[in-house]
Order: sequence, then C-alpha cells, then structure tokens
Amino acid sequence: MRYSLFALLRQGLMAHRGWTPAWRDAAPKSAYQVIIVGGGGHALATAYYLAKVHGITDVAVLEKGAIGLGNVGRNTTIIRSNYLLPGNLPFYEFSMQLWEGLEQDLNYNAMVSQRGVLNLFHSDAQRDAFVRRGNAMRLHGVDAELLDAAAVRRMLPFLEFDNARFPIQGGLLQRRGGTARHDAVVWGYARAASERGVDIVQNCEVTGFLRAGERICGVQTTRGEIRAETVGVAVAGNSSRVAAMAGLRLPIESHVLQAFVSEAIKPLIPCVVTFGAGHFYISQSDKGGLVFGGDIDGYNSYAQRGNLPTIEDVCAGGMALMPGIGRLRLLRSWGGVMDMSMDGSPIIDRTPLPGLYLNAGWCYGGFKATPASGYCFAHLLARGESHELARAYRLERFASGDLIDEKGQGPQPNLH
Amino acid sequence: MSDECAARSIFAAVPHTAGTGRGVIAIERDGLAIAHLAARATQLAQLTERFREHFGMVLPDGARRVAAHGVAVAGIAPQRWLLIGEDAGEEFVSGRLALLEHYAALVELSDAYAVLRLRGAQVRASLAKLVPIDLHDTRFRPGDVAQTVLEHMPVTLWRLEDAPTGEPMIELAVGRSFAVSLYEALRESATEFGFCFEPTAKG
Amino acid sequence: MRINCPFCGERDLSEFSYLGDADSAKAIASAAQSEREQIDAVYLRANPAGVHRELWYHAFGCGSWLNVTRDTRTHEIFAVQLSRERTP
Amino acid sequence: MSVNRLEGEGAIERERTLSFKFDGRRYSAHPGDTLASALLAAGVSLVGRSFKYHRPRGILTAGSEEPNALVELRSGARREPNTRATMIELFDGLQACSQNAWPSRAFDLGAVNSALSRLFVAGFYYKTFMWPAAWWEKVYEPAIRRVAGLGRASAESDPDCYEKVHAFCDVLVIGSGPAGLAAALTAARAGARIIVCEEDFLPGGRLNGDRHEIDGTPGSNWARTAVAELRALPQVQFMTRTTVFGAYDGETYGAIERVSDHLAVPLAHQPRQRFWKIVARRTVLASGALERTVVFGGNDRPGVMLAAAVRTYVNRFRVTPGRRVALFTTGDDGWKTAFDLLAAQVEVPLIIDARTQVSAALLQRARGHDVQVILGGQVLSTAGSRALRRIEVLDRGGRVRRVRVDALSVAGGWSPNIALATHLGMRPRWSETINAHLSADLPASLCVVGAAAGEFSLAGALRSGAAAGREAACSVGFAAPLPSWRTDDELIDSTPLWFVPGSRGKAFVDYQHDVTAEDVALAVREGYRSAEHLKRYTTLGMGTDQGKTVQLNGHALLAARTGREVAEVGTIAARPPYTPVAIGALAARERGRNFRPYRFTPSHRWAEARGAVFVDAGQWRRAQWFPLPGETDWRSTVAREVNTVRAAVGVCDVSTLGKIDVQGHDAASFLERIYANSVSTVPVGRVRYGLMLRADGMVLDDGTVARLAEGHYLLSTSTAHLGQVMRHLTYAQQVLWPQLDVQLTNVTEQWAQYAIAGPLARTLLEQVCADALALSNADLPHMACAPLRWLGQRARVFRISFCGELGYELAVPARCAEPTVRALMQAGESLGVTPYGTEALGVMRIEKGHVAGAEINGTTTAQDLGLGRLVSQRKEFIGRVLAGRAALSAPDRPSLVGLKPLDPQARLTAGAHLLGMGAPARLQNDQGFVSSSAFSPTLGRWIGLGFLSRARERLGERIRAYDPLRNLDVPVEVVQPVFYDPEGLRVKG
Ligand SMILES: Cc1cc2nc3c(=O)[nH]c(=O)nc-3n(C[C@H](O)[C@H](O)[C@H](O)COP(=O)(O)OP(=O)(O)OC[C@H]3O[C@@H](n4cnc5c(N)ncnc54)[C@H](O)[C@@H]3O)c2cc1C
Ligand SMILES: NC(=O)c1ccc[n+]([C@@H]2O[C@H](COP(=O)([O-])OP(=O)(O)OC[C@H]3O[C@@H](n4cnc5c(N)ncnc54)[C@H](O)[C@@H]3O)[C@@H](O)[C@H]2O)c1
Ligand SMILES: Cc1cc2nc3c(=O)[nH]c(=O)nc-3n(C[C@H](O)[C@H](O)[C@H](O)COP(=O)(O)O)c2cc1C
Ligand SMILES: [Zn+2]
Repeated sequence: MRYSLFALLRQGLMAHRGWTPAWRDAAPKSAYQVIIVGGGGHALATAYYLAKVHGITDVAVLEKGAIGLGNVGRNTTIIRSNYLLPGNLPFYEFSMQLWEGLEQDLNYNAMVSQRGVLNLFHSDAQRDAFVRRGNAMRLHGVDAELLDAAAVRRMLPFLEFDNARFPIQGGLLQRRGGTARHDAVVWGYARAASERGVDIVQNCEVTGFLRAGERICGVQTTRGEIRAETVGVAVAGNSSRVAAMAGLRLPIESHVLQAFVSEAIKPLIPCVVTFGAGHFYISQSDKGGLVFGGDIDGYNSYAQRGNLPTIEDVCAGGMALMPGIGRLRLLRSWGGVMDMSMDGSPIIDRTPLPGLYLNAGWCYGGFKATPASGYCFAHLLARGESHELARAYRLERFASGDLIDEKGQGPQPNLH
Repeated sequence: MSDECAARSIFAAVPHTAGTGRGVIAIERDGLAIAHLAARATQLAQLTERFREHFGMVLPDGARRVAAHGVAVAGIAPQRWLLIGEDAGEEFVSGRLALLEHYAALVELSDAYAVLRLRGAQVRASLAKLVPIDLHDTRFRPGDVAQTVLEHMPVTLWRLEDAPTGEPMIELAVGRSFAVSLYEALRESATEFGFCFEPTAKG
Repeated sequence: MRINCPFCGERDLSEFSYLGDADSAKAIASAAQSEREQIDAVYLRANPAGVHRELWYHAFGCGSWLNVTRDTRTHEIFAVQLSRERTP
Repeated sequence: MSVNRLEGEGAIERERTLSFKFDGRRYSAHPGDTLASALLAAGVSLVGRSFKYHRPRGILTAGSEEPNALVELRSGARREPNTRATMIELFDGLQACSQNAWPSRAFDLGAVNSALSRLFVAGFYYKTFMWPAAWWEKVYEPAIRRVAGLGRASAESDPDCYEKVHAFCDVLVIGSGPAGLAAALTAARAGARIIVCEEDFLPGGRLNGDRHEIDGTPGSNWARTAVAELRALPQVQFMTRTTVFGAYDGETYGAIERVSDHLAVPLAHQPRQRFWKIVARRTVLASGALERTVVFGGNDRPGVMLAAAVRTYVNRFRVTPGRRVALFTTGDDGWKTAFDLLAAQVEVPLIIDARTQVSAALLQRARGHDVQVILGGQVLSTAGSRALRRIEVLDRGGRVRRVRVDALSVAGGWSPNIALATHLGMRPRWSETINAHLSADLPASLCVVGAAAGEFSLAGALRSGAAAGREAACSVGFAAPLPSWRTDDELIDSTPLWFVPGSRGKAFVDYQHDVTAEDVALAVREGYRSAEHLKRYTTLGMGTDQGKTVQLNGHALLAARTGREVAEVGTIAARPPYTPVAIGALAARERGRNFRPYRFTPSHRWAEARGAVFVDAGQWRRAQWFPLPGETDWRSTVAREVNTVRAAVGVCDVSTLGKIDVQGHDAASFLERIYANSVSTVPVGRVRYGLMLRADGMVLDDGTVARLAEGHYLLSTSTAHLGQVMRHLTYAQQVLWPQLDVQLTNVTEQWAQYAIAGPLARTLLEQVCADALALSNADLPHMACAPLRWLGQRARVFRISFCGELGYELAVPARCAEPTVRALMQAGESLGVTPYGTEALGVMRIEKGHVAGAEINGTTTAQDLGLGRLVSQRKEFIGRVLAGRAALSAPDRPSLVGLKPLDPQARLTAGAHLLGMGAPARLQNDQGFVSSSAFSPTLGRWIGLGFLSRARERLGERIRAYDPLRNLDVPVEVVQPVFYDPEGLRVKG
C-alpha cells in the first residue's frame, strides 16, 4: 500500500483498520539465489538494491532477532560526506546523494534532515587539517565551508566562547550533512525490499556455513539449513564471530560505542556539532531529545553497554562545549557493538572462500553509509566484482599497504 | 649566584586561603631531593642488600614507603622507587651514584615534582573528590604509596604517620608543570572545609 | 571495570589504557618473521566473544603493562599478570 | 486555600509556612511538602499538558516514576525543564511553570491536536511529508520540532557547580524502605563499612506512605529510629536525596546526591549536586516496587492517581487528591487506600475490584463504612474537561453506571523495581506468582530484597533485608546476628488486569507520549510486533519516565493482540540512568577552563612578564610570540623574531619537548630495535637524529638521541608524542623484550630547556658560561653534547638546531629556569637577543624543511618524509617489515616537497591541494596537499611543505595550490624542501 497524506486521511476515516504489515515476516525457504546474513540497515539496503537495480529478488535477509535492533537501531543518526581520502570520499558522497532521494525512492519518510554538520577546531593545526579535508570535498563537488569563530558564534551563540579551555577558532561546515531517523531507514528498506519479493526472515540466527569443497553454498541457522548460490555477510559488530564460522580471521576488533539522549526539550540545537578536541558530538532529534556521544569505550567488547569513565568524559565534553546543558538531564544511555577495523575504514569485498562475501568494518560511521553500502554490496553480490566506488574497500589492502586511514592511528582500532 | 637556583616555591603566585576553618592544610614541601631508582635486570637482590647496608632500610617490594635518617624510599612500580631526601643538596644523587650505579639506574628528579603535605581533619574528604582510590584509614595506611590520576594529572600519594593531633597526613607529588591546576583542584575541593595553603616562604 | 594491578591493587578503568590482543604483541617482537606473518600479527584478530587475553597499560599508575584475561561478553576479569613476569 | 489539606500529623512541618508560585500564582505550603503535594493541597489538579495531544494532565504518582506532572522549575539560567513535581522539595520562594501549553495550561490551543488525533496516530509521519522533498527541512520538520519536546532549556551557562566524590564501602544499600533499613542495620551492627542511598529526602520508603506497625510503633517512627541508629555509627554513611542511577562493571555504582536542589540557591562552597562513584564489595538492592496503572478509557485525566500514591499523599503529606475518591483495584493492597482515605474523613463512594472474589476480611472492613463495593468491575471511561468529574463503571452483570467523583485511585498491581539489577545486561525473569518480572542471573556481589525481590509483605521485606544484610556482612568478614521485628499482618493477593477491553475513549499505555491502546493495535496491524518494534514505532516507554508505571500494560496488550503470553513478549532493557540525571553533575568540575589541566613551563611567569602571547599545545601553554611595545600585528612580531635569530641570536623555551633517560647494559641494543636508524654507533658525547616507526611501518615520532655514557642515553620526543613514545618504549621493554637490561625514566619535568640559536649563539653562551665549558667547534661540534656547571647547578648543553642556525640547547634543572632565561637575556642584550616563540620556530623549521606534526601525521613513512635514507637496512627494528609493503614504496605515493608560489606576493596555505597546472579541479586530479606553510621573512615570501605524487621527478614543475575553502588558487613551483641554507653550513658555524 502506498503511503501518502491521502492514504493517511482515508485510513483516518476508517480508524486505520486498513493498514497492512510494512514488511512480510517470512518463513525461510530451503534455498535462495542470495542470502544476506544480518538484518541491519546495510543488509536490508543490499536486499533492496539487489531487487531494484539488479532484478534479483530470490533473496533472503536472515536476522537473528528482530530487524533493525543492532547498530542501525542505536546510532546517533549522523549522515555526512565530509571525508578526506579518495578511497572514502566518492563513496560517502554517493551515499549522501542516495539519502537525498531516499524517501521518494522508498516511499517511506526516513526524516532525512539536512540541517548541517559542523566540526569545530581549536588550533591552527586542526584548522589546516580540516581545510585539507574541506578542499578534498570541494574537489569532488561536495559542499564544504570554513567558518571563523565569529560565524560559529552567530550560528550557535550558546557554545562556550569566553571561558573555554580550548577556545573555538572556527569550524568546517557541511550544510548538506545532517541526520536521518534511523529506525525509519530500517523499516523503509525492509518494506521496499519486501514489496519487491525479498524474504525478511527474523529470529533466524546463522550458526554456520554450508560448504561444497572450498565454496560456500549456504548457511546453517537456528531455523534449519538454507542453501544459496551467494552468501553475503553484513552483521556489523559481529563480523568476526560469523567469519570465524567460516574459519576466517578479520582485521577487526569489536568495540562498544555508547550513545546518550537527554529528556526532550523544545528546539535548541539547530545542527550537528562535533567537538573533536573534547571527544563530544551532539544533535537534537525531531522528538526533542539531545542525542550525543563521544569516544568508544576502548576495549574489545560484545556487551552492548559501556562504563562510567566514558560517560563522564562525554558529559564533561558536553559541558566544556555547551555549559547551558548542565541542568538538562540525561535520559538514557546505551551501547552498540561495532566492527572497529584496523585502518578505520570499511570492507566490502569477496572473501578467500568462493561464494562468501563480506560487508564489515564500519566502525562508528556506517549509518551514513547505509544506502551506498547496500548499493555497492548488491553490485558485488550480483556481479561478483567490486563496484567502482567501493574499490578501495578490499581485504587485501592491509597486506598491500593501501590503507585508508583518515585519522592516521594505524592498526590500533580503539583509537580510530 | 647559586642562591638564585635555591629551591623555590612553585606555588608562590597562588592565593593562600579559601573558606573558613582549617579542614585542610596544605604545606609546600620544597627542598626535597628526589631521585628515581630503577633496579638493573638481575641485580635486585644485590641492590636490596646494598641499599640496606647504606641506608639501613629494606627496599619495599610493593607500593610502600619507608624512611630513616631523613631519607625515604617509596615503591612506585615493580623494581622502581622514588628516593626522597629531606633538605638534601645536590649531592643526594651524585653522591650516591657510584654506590648504586652498578645495581640500579639512579636519575635525579628533584625538580620534576611539586610536593604538598596535606593535613587536617578533612584531608580524606577533600581528596575523595579528586582521586579514584580508597583512602579509608584501614585501606591507605601510614607508609602506603599510591600512584593514580587526579583530574587527568598523574599524581603520587603517600601517607605519613598521623600528626600528633591525630589528623592524617598525606603527601602528594605532581609533575611540576601541573602545579597550578593541581592547586586549583585542591582548593576547590577543600574550600567547604576551610583551606589553608602555606607555600614556602622562600618563594 | 576495575583491574587488579598486581603492583597497585584494584583500580578504576580510567587509570588504564588499552592495547588489545596479547598474542599479536608477540609476533611484533620477532621481527625476523616473514612479511605475511607480520601482516597477520599486526592486522588480523581472533576477536572472540568470550575469553580474551589482552594487554593493558597502567598509564596513570605504576606504568606496568598487564596481561589481562577477560570475557568480552560480560567484562568479567579472570586473571591479571605483569607482562614482564607473565608465564608463557 | 489549602482545600485538600487534611488534619493530623504527617511528615510535614505544619507550624512553618512556605510560599511558592506556580504559573505565576502564589500558593503556600509547608516544609516537607513536594510541589506535587502542595499543588494537590491547594486543589490544583491540572499541572500540565501531554506531548502530542496536549491532553490535560495531573499528578499520577508520588515518586520519581511520575510521567505527567512535569514542570519548568526556576527561571533564567537556572531553568530546569521537565522536572517532576513529585520530586521537587518545596522551598520558600519556589517558582515553577507548566509546560507545553499555550496560552495557558487551562486553555491550550495545542489541544486541537486532540481533535486531529485520527491523523496523528503512531508513526503517521513515516507515511507523509515526503512531497515536495525540499519541504522537509523548510516546512514540515520545523513544525514538528516546534510541537515536540516538552520544556524549554535555558541556553545560558549553568551558574551552579557540581562535584564528584569517589566512595568505597563493604556494603552498599540502595533504598531505605523497611527492606533497606533492615539490611543496613544488620550489616552495620556487625561493623561493616556501609553506604545507604535513598532517593527521597525522607528515608523510610513505603513506611512513610502506609500505615504500618513494627514492634508496636508506627512504621514511620520505626524508620526514624533506625535511621538515627545508622547515622550514629561512624562506619555508616547515610545519604538521602541520593539516587543510585546506574550499575557498572567492577561493582561500581553511580549515584547523584541532590545537595542543594531543595534550596533556592546552593549555599556558599556547596555544589548543586554531587556525583558519587561508589565501589561496593557487596550491594543490597532494596529499591521497592512500582505500582502500575490499568489501561482504561481516560486513564490519564487529572484526578486519576495511583493508589499507593494516594496513600502517600494522605498519610505523609496529609493531602487528599479529592473529596470524593473512588478506588479501582486489582488486588488487596489497593483497599488500603480506601481505608486510609476513610480514616482521614474523605468520602469513598465506591470500591471497584476487578477480581470477582476478595477476602472476607476486606469486605468486613469496608462494611463498616458507607462504601459501595463492586467486585468483578471495571472502569470503562472517565469524564471531566480539566479535572475528573465522573467515571463510568462496568459491573459483572454488564451494567454500566456513572459515578460522580473528583478523584480515582488506581491499583494496577506492583512491579519490582529491578532496573539496577539489569544494567549489566541481565534479563529479568517473568514470575507467575506475582505477575511481574523479577531479577535473574545476578552477580555474586548483588542481592535484591524486599518488594524489589517480589517480597510484597512488610514482614517479608524486613526478613529478606535482614538476611541479605547479614549475608553481605559475613561475606566481607563480619559476623552479624540476625535481628527480627514484629509487624502487623497484611493481605497481598492480587490478579492483574492490564487493560479494560471495552474502554471508551482514549486509553493510554504511555502517558507522556500519548500512546494509546489503539496505537498498539495499529502497530501490530502493521507488523511492528516485537516489543522493541512496538517501542520504536509508537515511542511507548521512551519518555522521561521510561514507562515505569505502564509499559508492562502495553506489553500485555501487545501479547493479547498477537496471541502470546505476556512472558513471551519479553522486556525492554532498562538502561541507565535509573531516573534522569543532570548532565552537569556527570561532568562535575570538568567544564570551562577546568575541562583539562594546564601545564606551564618552568619559566612561564617570566614569559608572561615579557608579554608573551600563549598558545595551547595539548595541555601545555607555550609562548607563541613576544610582541614588543608598538607591535600590533603578530606577523611583524614573528618576522622580527625570525630575522633576529637569523641575523643575531634568539632564545626559545623548548622545555615541553619530551625527555626520556634510558640506561642499562642493553640500552644500545634496545634502542636499536626501537629506532629505524642506527643509534648504537653514536659515540658518547654525541647526538643523533632518530626516527621511530610504529609496527605498521609509519613514522611514530622523531627526535634526538644523545649518548651521555656508554649505557646511558637521553632521548627527546616531540611535545605531542611524549605519552605515546613513553608507552611504546615501556611496551617494548616490558612486553616485547623483558629480558633486556633497560631502565627508562621520564625526565621531562626535571629539565627546563632553552634553544639558543643564531650566528651569535656561541658568543652569547660564552658570555655566560665560558668558564664552564669550551664551546669551540672543535670542543663542541654540531651534534655534540656535554655536561656543565651552570648557576652552580648541573646542566647540559646540546649542540643541536631546529631552526638551521648555529644553535645550542641548554638544559638546566627546572628550578633554575627563570634565572637561566634572565641570565641569557641579560647577557644577550648587547647582541640584540630576542626571545622567540613557537610561531617563529615553526617558520624557521619550514624554511629548513624539517618535518613536524603536520607531516608526521600517522600516515607517512620515512620515505614519504624524505627520510628514507636514514632507515637502516642492516638491522631489525619495529616497523621494518611492514614499511616495505608494496603500496608504501609505490612511486606515485606522495612524498615531501617544498612549494613556492610563483608570485612572490602570493599567499600559500596549508590544507590546499596540489593540482597539475592545467588540470580541472577534480578529485581524480588531486596530487597531494600543502601540509605546512608560512610567510618566510628570510626569503620575503610564502613557502610551504607538502606531499606530492612522484615528487622526485617533479622538481621545478609548476603546479597549483588549490584552496577553494579560502578562495585561493595559487600557482607554485615544486622545489626541494629546504629553502634556507640547503648545504647546512650555518649550523656548523
Ligand atoms: C552508539 C553508536 C552511534 C553511532 N553513530 C553513528 C552516526 O552518527 N553516524 C553513522 O554514520 N554511523 C554511526 N554508527 C555506526 C552505525 O550504526 C553502524 O556502522 C551501522 O549501523 C552498521 O551497519 P548495520 O546497520 O548493517 O548494522 P546492524 O544494525 O548492527 O546490523 C547487523 C545485524 O546482524 C545481525 N546478526 C549478527 N549476527 C548474526 C547471525 N549470526 N545471524 C543472523 N543475524 C546476525 C544483528 O542482530 C544485527 O541486526 C554508530 C554506532 C553506534 C553503536
Ligand atoms: N501489599 C502489597 O502488595 C505491597 C506491594 C509492594 C510493596 N509493599 C510495601 O512496600 C514495602 C516494601 O519495602 P521495601 O523496603 O522493599 O521498599 P520501599 O518501597 O518501602 O522502599 C524502597 C526505597 O528505595 C528507594 N529507591 C528506589 N530506587 C532507588 C534508587 N535507584 N536510588 C536510591 N533510592 C532508591 C525509594 O525511594 C524507596 O524509599 C513494604 O512496606 C511493603 O508492605 C506492599
Ligand atoms: C537517535 C536516537 C534517539 C533516541 N531517543 C530516545 C528517547 O527519546 N527516549 C528513549 O527512551 N530512548 C531513546 N533512544 C534510545 C533507545 O531507547 C535505545 O536505548 C537504543 O536505541 C538502544 O537500544 P537498547 O537500549 O534497547 O539496547 C534513542 C536512540 C536513538 C538512536
Ligand atoms: Zn599498577
């Protein structure tokens, strides 16, 4: 059923009794052309683009629980394409462009809100590094602006300007960046994929792989064996665990990132602000909560929750930046388990095992990548070769030295 | 000329009291001679022996401090200590180099630290706001040493015997570059109890 | 999380900094290895959901490196050893 | 005006009167009141408006679980939106306002939303507002945002301060109801170190709200005595107004003490709130239970109140929510409300018990009063525009009757308050006995007691509390006798009624977010059938109350709609904080300038006196330049400093550079494994430039390596990398090669160090220390070092230079810093000496092509930096193998070059990208970037360093430095990265 104001009005008259499930809750068939392991944003987007772009609809998305409750359901929803390196920039910009038409494409309002992403800087060195990034963006036709302290002040007068430990010197602004309603992205892709014939199978945990020699030809699940010509894995945070079922070790550690939401208040913060020097970033959700976060907790973890030191650091960063939030209250804090890769950039590639493909290593930045990741992974699954935009995201890059290390931290995932 | 370089107050410029009362009294400890002592590999036993002969003390093998004849030694890490001399001059380190060199690296750090002696009835209550360790009477006993973090600053604390008044006495060492921030943190934590600060007169 | 440093005693997480899987450390030491072995040691991780042997640095304490055995699902710590004294 | 204040004693101080304002109107109250009790006393039942439909809302509870009565407390910079009236302790002069209502709470235009509620169902926004696409940011979203959110934040800086305290104990007791007090008394009497945290300002828990007897005295008195006993014990810390908000790993708990929230402003030197980090060997969770509502039509109307809350208002605050109060209950416990009201002379026309059978004892007691009892009855709906006026009741026979009331107390049953027992990921377990969730999989250090453990009788609470207190004390080494107390009996039977199926009108499953039973049905219809999908689709349980009083009812409804048992639906994880916590409290002192400590060099005060302008370098404050009177433009100051150094002599404080003392028989071989170049061959008394790589082959840091004696080195590191290098070295020492004899000492703080540079540097030094040290080229050549006596102290001099002139670095004990720098200035006066700062230093190092932080950025190899020749091919060292990977030595990999604008006037900027001369500005044509740039006073033009593809082949080529962010596009020439004295003769001068 098509969503529109008209449909809403009509249903309003009949007590909304006519709505049907947004996506089919499918039972697994015994075989598919393509299986995608994981029911997060990337998996669902992959399924959607497989169907839409490549016409492949004999597809199952296998999710161990209910869809969308992994990282896609617990991230701070920031979308942007303000990347530096040529391996990343065109990919993320393509993602941004897909976001810009997503709602109309999916017929689901994912509340993509291009309210701007502002990265603050506090020293000349930081400014120059940001300028380098902004110029790279401009070279690729991406919008980027350099603001001085006065311009930042006009935009966000409530920041700490006069009593700051690290005074704000300015910021790099991407106006097209912003946020999107994370859950709606999941549901929108699920609905659109399901409408095109994709099976979305919930409560179906993949517990092993079926092999024919070297080749992967299906999966074992808590709901039985399912065969497939092609298996794609997109289980963010759990990639190492699933890869281990196929005997693979990945350049990935799982780490927890915490996020926070305050009690809902009337509009206060007009854009996304990041305060790198204080390990803090913040935006305001449409519901009114301030959504904020900071660094990862910093040690391997699958616990989906974090510890106090990070919470203290994040709140301190918040108060150092915006002393006006002191009396606002933190409502809820949670954690997500992410694949932290060895250079901070993702992997979309075939694996050494024929038939098995990997979409992993998104660190804390994979939400914004959801559309492009799905698009490029679908391309890889359908064609067996990397999409041009994701060419740099190869597993071999660690061996060859073609790293995509935006932060220059090297193989120390907790520092990316 | 050498007068110019006599030990001087690192805290001379800071204001001296805050609040009313004397809940926490901080006295600057200047003129301490401090050295870092690190045992050479496989020489621990000999070092301990040598040390005992010369100083009449057994090198503590944990986070403990012992003192005798104006010299204190505090364990700060496995096989590493701080050697602290009261009112000792430059010879404190140089004079001992020959003696210990074969068994340990002895490195002068007299100028590296700002040291405060804290006493008063509220020292623990005040420090509890600053350091994430248990300072309870039975957990941080006289002679105990702890290295920890105080508002992002690395600090070393050791507890002395209680003052004759029964008040606890704790000494706190911080890298000298942090002295002002440390002082401010301490003052804010102690003001509610009454804070007196006594920098060295020589400042 | 609190880590029981064999020298300092039990201390809060905020005093420590983390390096990661203890096994990859060993490989880095033996520089004589082949490039492939070094690449595997530096970049690949078992990343288990369960017992993990890992290195921590008591940065704000005694400066010791610690070999910690910990469950990555529960954060429960089973053992802590000074790295320099660890039993192989 | 206290129309609803009852006679008799409660826990308020009747003799004293306080005055306060709500929505501008003045009211009075007593110490011991909350804003909620005071408003009820004044007959104010409408307190605010709901989130979506702007429904009138009153007070539902008497605790922190309150979903409805949220107000803006205080004003100006102290404004606190969304503050629960039930938690606001009344103080004289208090001011509060209702929220989300315009123009007033009684007449709110937003209430039209209610009329449009047919449209505004769960998730409606996902289905519309998509056309035209550009309207989302411009029209739809701003409109949605304006109506969303409840209170308004003050954008002003929070004027109050906060502090953090680290606490440790044997036993932490959370909650001071009968169970908590019993646990605390038992463990404390044994001698254990105890902390008790109680969220309320009055300890005692339900003992204050209910009428109980313990050992023959009223429960509230018993609690007071118990608290007095605890407070008198030295090893007990008893804290009220303190909420434990989260449980974390390592037996660590976070708690917030509201030190001053009950005052108009904090007292001098007192924080507003105190954040306690508590480490407890054992914890007893005695957090009680939370009463639930029932989902029926109009269950949100002001005047509808939970039954236990009614008792609390009546018994503790001596306030009744109404004059004719009906009871709708699902268990024995609710009846107490009716009896307490009756005892307070309040009319109770009707008791509706959803159960068809109740104990004879209850009926017996009711019979004594003029109360109608309906068994098997249900409330279908309520009426009244701004306050409750009437309820509609369905009886067992199917008859509907309307009863006039002004309040309705609802007892929907109790849910153990186990949030804190789940924060570490434990999933609660459904109990068929109490029809609610109990904690499960508890760690050994945590014990749950009393109502929190489903022990709903007072006797059970005391018994389980005492047992846990004893067990906890024993486990930490104290022997504790088990006390026991006598209590009156109570009936605790109950049968849940989650929702009334035939409800009329909106029946709410989330009060704050206006989620109705119909929304649940809609979500189910649309396939959002897991509890998590339901939550996220409808926002059920996502408000400031996190659905404490009603979420389970929502799940029961979901279960019914999907043909499952409640137990099968599962739970939503309770996450910290238990109740919302002020962000400022968690930041404690770390804000403003206290966000991070400052580090000052030993001669900082001298520099200050000299008029230096400072810059942050990590935590350090460093002198950036030293303007002379009359110099207004920093560029001219820096140019003067550079020119003076190049022509005469200058002095720069370089004390912040890291200094590490390395000793041991294996020091040399240890350092060989650390540095990429050879350092074991450095003779004693000499210094060498050294490069350290990470294991992945990238450059970690550069610095000097001075050999002071055979087994004794002194390393220098860049200011920013000291911590990392120290960590790296200790890692190599302790983890990689523990068998080597190496001792490391960080001596950075010990030494003040001054660079003395310029053609007259030697002359200057000679003037102050000629007698101490021979400085000729033969005695102290470039890259040599020597000890000397300086101002009577032991010092060191290093003949090294960063700026490319004849240069020395003089290291003196930090105490001599100021005398030293003064002596140098004085001696140099006739030579025209100048102090110079980091900016001039930076300019000169660019002129010399020395790499720094902008180049050593974690992605550059030695080769990239033009330092490939340093890297030894003859030894093993960290990073050697991986530095050799194919891509890292590919010819098109950008490497270091010098850049010079063709136009001598043109400005060159760091961050610009490098493009071929004619190439269009596209990413594919990007060939590198400018990493550092400066105006060189020496050359009279801008110069820069950068990284360029195939750099080696391109010297002399003209390319563009493209900086669209700054609107610059500058033709530049590619040159060698050394602009000044390329032969390096001057340093040898
Ligand atoms: C707190 C936090 C904040 C973040 N903020 C941002 C941000 O602001 N911007 C941004 O761009 N990114 C952000 N991210 C990162 C982003 O959320 C992730 O990179 C991205 O969502 C990962 O892709 P996904 O949606 O496919 O993953 P997920 O949603 O995690 O999907 C993986 C799915 O796989 C399922 N699964 C796992 N194992 C199995 C198995 N064996 N069988 C079947 N199914 C399995 C899981 O249940 C899960 O549903 C943040 C992450 C976190 C944790
Ligand atoms: N008859 C029934 O059906 C029934 C049901 C439930 C409770 N009860 C009664 O309730 C009482 C139960 O005693 P109890 O001691 O278990 O509970 P309680 O409700 O009396 O006390 C719990 C206390 O814990 C505090 N608290 C809760 N969470 C906290 C936190 N995070 N931080 C700090 N404080 C917190 C509360 O403010 C409260 O004072 C008994 O009197 C019992 O009769 C009766
Ligand atoms: C952008 C965003 C906004 C959120 N806003 C709220 C909110 O207003 N109220 C709330 O209770 N939780 C909010 N949450 C947190 C969720 O309730 C939940 O904690 C999170 O998605 C992780 O799930 P979990 O806690 O069940 O593990 C928000 C989460 C996100 C990602
Ligand atoms: Zn330690």
